[in-house]
Amino acid sequence: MIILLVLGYVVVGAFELYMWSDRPWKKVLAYLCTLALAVTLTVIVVSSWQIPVPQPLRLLENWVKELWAGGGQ
Amino acid sequence: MRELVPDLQSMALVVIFTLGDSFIMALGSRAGNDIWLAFLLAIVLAVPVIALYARMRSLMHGESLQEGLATIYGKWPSRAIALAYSFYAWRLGSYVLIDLTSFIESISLPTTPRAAVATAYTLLALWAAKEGVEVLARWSVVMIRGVYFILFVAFAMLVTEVDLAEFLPVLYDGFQPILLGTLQLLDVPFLETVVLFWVFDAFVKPDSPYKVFLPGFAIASVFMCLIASASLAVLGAEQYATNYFPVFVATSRIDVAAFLTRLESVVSISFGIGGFLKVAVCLLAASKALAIGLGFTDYRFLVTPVALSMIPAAQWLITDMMEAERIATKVVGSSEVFFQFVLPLILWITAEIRVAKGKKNSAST
Amino acid sequence: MFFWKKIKDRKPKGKGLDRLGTSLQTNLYWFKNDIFMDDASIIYRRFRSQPPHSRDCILIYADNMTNSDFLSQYVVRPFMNRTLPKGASGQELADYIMESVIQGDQVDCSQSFVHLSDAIARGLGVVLVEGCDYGVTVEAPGWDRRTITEPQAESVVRGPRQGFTENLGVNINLVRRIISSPNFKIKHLQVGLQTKTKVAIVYVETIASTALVDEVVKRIENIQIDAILESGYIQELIQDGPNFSLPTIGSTERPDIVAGKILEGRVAVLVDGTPFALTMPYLFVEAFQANEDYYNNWLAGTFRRVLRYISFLITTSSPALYLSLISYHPQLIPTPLVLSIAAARKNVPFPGFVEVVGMGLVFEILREGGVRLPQPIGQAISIVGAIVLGDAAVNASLVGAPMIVVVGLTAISGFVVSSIYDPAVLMRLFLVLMASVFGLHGYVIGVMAIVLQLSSMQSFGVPYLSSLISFSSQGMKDTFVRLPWWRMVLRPRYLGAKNRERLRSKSRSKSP
Amino acid sequence: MNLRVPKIIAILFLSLLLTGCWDYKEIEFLDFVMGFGVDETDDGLVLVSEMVVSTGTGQEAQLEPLVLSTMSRSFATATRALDNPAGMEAFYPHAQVFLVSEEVATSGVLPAIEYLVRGRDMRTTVPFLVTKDCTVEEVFNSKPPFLTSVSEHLANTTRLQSGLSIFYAQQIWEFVKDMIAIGLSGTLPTVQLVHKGKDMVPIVKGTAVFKLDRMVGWLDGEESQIFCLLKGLPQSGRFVMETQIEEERYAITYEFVNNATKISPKMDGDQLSMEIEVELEFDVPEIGAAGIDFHDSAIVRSMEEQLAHYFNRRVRELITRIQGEFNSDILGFGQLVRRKEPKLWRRHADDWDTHLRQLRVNTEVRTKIVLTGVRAYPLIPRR
Repeated sequence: MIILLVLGYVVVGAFELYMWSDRPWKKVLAYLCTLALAVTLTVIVVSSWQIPVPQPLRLLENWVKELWAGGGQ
Repeated sequence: MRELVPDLQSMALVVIFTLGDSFIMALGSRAGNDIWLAFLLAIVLAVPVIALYARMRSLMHGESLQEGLATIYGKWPSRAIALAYSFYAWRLGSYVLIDLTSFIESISLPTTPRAAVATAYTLLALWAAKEGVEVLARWSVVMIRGVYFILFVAFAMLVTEVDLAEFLPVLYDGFQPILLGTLQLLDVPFLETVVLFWVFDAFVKPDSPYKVFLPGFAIASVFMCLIASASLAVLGAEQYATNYFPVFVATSRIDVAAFLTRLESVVSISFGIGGFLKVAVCLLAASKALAIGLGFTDYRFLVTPVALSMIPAAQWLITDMMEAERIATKVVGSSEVFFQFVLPLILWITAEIRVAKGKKNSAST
Repeated sequence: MFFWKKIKDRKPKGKGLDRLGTSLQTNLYWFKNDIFMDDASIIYRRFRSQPPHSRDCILIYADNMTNSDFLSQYVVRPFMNRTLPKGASGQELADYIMESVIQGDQVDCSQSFVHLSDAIARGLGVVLVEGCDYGVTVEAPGWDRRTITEPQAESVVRGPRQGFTENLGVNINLVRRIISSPNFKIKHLQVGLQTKTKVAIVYVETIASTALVDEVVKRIENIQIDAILESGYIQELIQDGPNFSLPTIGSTERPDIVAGKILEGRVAVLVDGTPFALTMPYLFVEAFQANEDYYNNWLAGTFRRVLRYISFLITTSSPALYLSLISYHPQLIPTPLVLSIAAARKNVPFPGFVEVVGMGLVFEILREGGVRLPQPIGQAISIVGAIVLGDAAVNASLVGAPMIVVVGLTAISGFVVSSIYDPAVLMRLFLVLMASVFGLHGYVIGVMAIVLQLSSMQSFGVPYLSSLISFSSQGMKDTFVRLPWWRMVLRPRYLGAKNRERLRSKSRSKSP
Repeated sequence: MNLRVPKIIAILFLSLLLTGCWDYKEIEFLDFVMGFGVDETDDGLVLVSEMVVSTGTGQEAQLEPLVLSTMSRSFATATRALDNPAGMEAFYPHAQVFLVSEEVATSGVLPAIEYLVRGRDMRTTVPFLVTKDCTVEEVFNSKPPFLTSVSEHLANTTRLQSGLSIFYAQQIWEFVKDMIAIGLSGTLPTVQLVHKGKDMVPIVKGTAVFKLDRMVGWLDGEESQIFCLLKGLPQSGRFVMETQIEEERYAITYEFVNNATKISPKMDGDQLSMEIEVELEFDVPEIGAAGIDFHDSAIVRSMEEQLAHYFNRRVRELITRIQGEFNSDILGFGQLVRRKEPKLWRRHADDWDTHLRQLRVNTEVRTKIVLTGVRAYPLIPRR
């Protein structure tokens, strides 16, 4: 299933790149990076790895919670 | 390539976006039966913040979003800001997507895989985002009539079921619940408008941003207030707060001559329309901001991968309906405060200073 | 086809075939034995001019394409009664012939074999004179024309009963008779390397925007095609968004419609050889407007128009809605109805999806079969359709009776908006597919996709949904409703007309 | 150029999606439940449902009711367990009536209605009734005189509420709303079986009084009428009252034309009392052979006074029962106090039951005869 999905992404990516009129390397790189992100997420979800969602703003959240004691969830 | 959208069309986009998928959730449920007060307070509080977004856009008038940001904040800071908001829009889009799919799953299609529904909506959003904001705005103008017609008819038929006494006693538990309800409302549907900041390329006139954002927001929020209050008056505060989709349940009470019944499915259609537009706008904003952040002038080539990443992200960020509801009706979230209020405030102050300085410089030279 | 090739092949072969020579004999030889070889329909009429200095002349024309009475009366007879100037030759002689001999309206001369043979093929007469290296062409149209009749496909109860014919000149005159103003302008173009079809672009100079006219001219001039047999060729070659079947250029057989459209600021294109005129830009709402809306009482017109919108919704949506209701949301059907549908479908062997798609297909086949058949057989087809496929299919439990109702409803409402019948069929199919996967939600997704497609379309720079997406009262007045004429003071804004005022607001007279 | 890409991708993906029709079901494989109910819940729950069986197709289709019952641990499993005897998927959204038996009601209806509120495929705009002196199964097996389906019969009967005035019709959601509201208790109409020839016929009459989710008592048809009046439901029913006309008593029939009720809490110092004002307007369709000339205003006034007295007495009787016997706030006094006097409610919220018992209730009934059919004079047979 994972392989199929990844293959699907590859096909879509290749197809889109093929349709571009010009391919400056910067654009291609950006495109491939974002596509790689999509593939990674798909693999995470489909293979049910329990990877926690990163919370970069946890500190701020704690601070807000303290300010709104009882107000948070 | 700058896309100019007539003000009224942009306004329709703002209205549907603000209404979005949220109106079907138990908005402001913390306020109990004082929900209308919470709504009024939230609207009053949200207007200055939205005016702030509009002010920033109007400072950039005459330039596209990318150029405007660069002239005010410089090249690298503007890119960093854009990347941050790209993340925010992407995450918001994923949340909306999961709301949409969980709603459909729990109401009518229990065995259809969530990913299938999400994929269908995302593909449409992908196409819409590639067409650009001009087409989306036109689309909203066509759809807004349908959405309003449906909701208006549905709620007109609910009038017989409405019991205004449900709003009594006013302020039984004091101000705290209202404040909590207000924060709920500010956080989730109201200040998400910040995403729209990244969608429009340019505006027709310098005061267009005000004309687009403020009336659009006002129409949608007042309408939402009416919907929520009517639902509460039908269901009672207890039922309103304890159902996932109180508006849906309220409209299921419609029974006109035992023939015009089961209108809740029709209401869920307008929910689907609003939800789709929100996904599409978030996708557009995320790709546009990402393109600006990476220094490209054209955003269209990034739409496909961003859209494809939203489908798994939706299921990664939230795995169940309870979580989806918690996020849609939570009191306040740190990242939301940061992106909706703190960062715009900082940006606005900086922008005012820079623009004032720039004017002084150009006046002296 | 091979005729054209031949001239092309011959062309580089020395001077002989490029231009006419002075020897009548040689010229005739090339016509007879090369260009029109084996073509029995070409008539070569020899005669001599009045002596002294009588010269050999020859009139060449295609049989049945020219009016031979006219030619003998006004071309051959003056020649015979006149003496041609003695030493004259070449241009001088040709001018003399055109000015003093031939009594026709449209006379021209040419030196080129290609031009002359084209002229003969188009039905002109060509006169060659001994010692003259010019040929003189005379227009003497003589083929049978259809009389001006009311177009069958667009007949009206109230309104003019004129329709376009296959003749460009007649068609232009039909429009010009309605708009008798010097501001009515015509631009002539020629399209088609082989057919050399005459195309006329007509518009009102003081109303239509110049950019629009230029754009139309540019697009038509860009066409490089060998043949234009019908205005449909041009339509497809110049319209925007050719991949989606919704028309972005309108076509009509009625001069009053063309006049109405160009008076709103549009441009019309008339093509020789077809009664179908094109109007552009063409917007989505125009499929729901009919000329009779404007001739009848405005309330009646509004009612008809709303009816057309509703019919469009029904014809595109009803099978999809039916399918999603019976297969996904039976709770939405009123209880007595759901029981009877379930009972009706009890012994039907096909799943609902197959039934919906299959019956839709059967109906389209019936329609396609009926359209092209002569009327007596057409009736037989409809009997087969009605009895065999309707009643018998239900009795044999091949389809449920409710399905027949849905198909019938779909078909009839489809005919109400006949100008977008085919796109409506495609939309219907798309919606059925979507509904079969996600039920009502799929239907909504489908509708959103269709609206997205419509919003992204343009016709000559004007958004396809223009008047639908306008909020202003002037923009809406001719969209869902047809307001009385005294309310429609201005022309639609989206067409960018130069002069927007349509009537003075005092035009309405009231009894005191 | 670039725009064609998403369309192509969209079409490709959609065609992939088309291969799955997950929730697709055929309408003819559904088994439409017309009405259902719960019989007992002691060690499991018995779900009884009335379904329709269609025989013949097309125009010859006949619909026959069929009653099935199943026992299961919970309501949700029971609804699915019915698929097995039925051989088709039971489909509930078209149910027209929901019944619970007396035993279920006395032991608590919560297990029986929880799934109705929570479940996806349930509708709550369905009349909800309690069976009295019979089981749900017996009700579904009875023979209504006109309609073949008992559910349809009961659903139609509940719609006649305002004319019959002997029960207070409730849909599931209304009952649930009352049940979970603060300071209010629910009631349900009751269905009974009566003999009609050799068949049993279900009739709807009377009201079951609930406290929390348990039934605590019954109101008969006449009490239900007063209850409907106090609830402010528009009435158009008829009743006979022995009326004193100049030394003689006659059985005179009255018909409701208009009715309005106002219940308001009143603070008298620290003392709370409820004020009930009932305004009634009547038509007199039959005067029981009494020779009344309605132009005589004295007679009319005396009739109105007797009516007011009669209703006042009946209202007081009902309120005494509610306060004493049931001690259940079915008229929503608590809710009113909470809405109008929130300060007082805050003090009494916890011991409202005892307060309800001692609550002073003042009643005032105003009556008026506004119509006397189409004539004012009596029919007098003459020699």
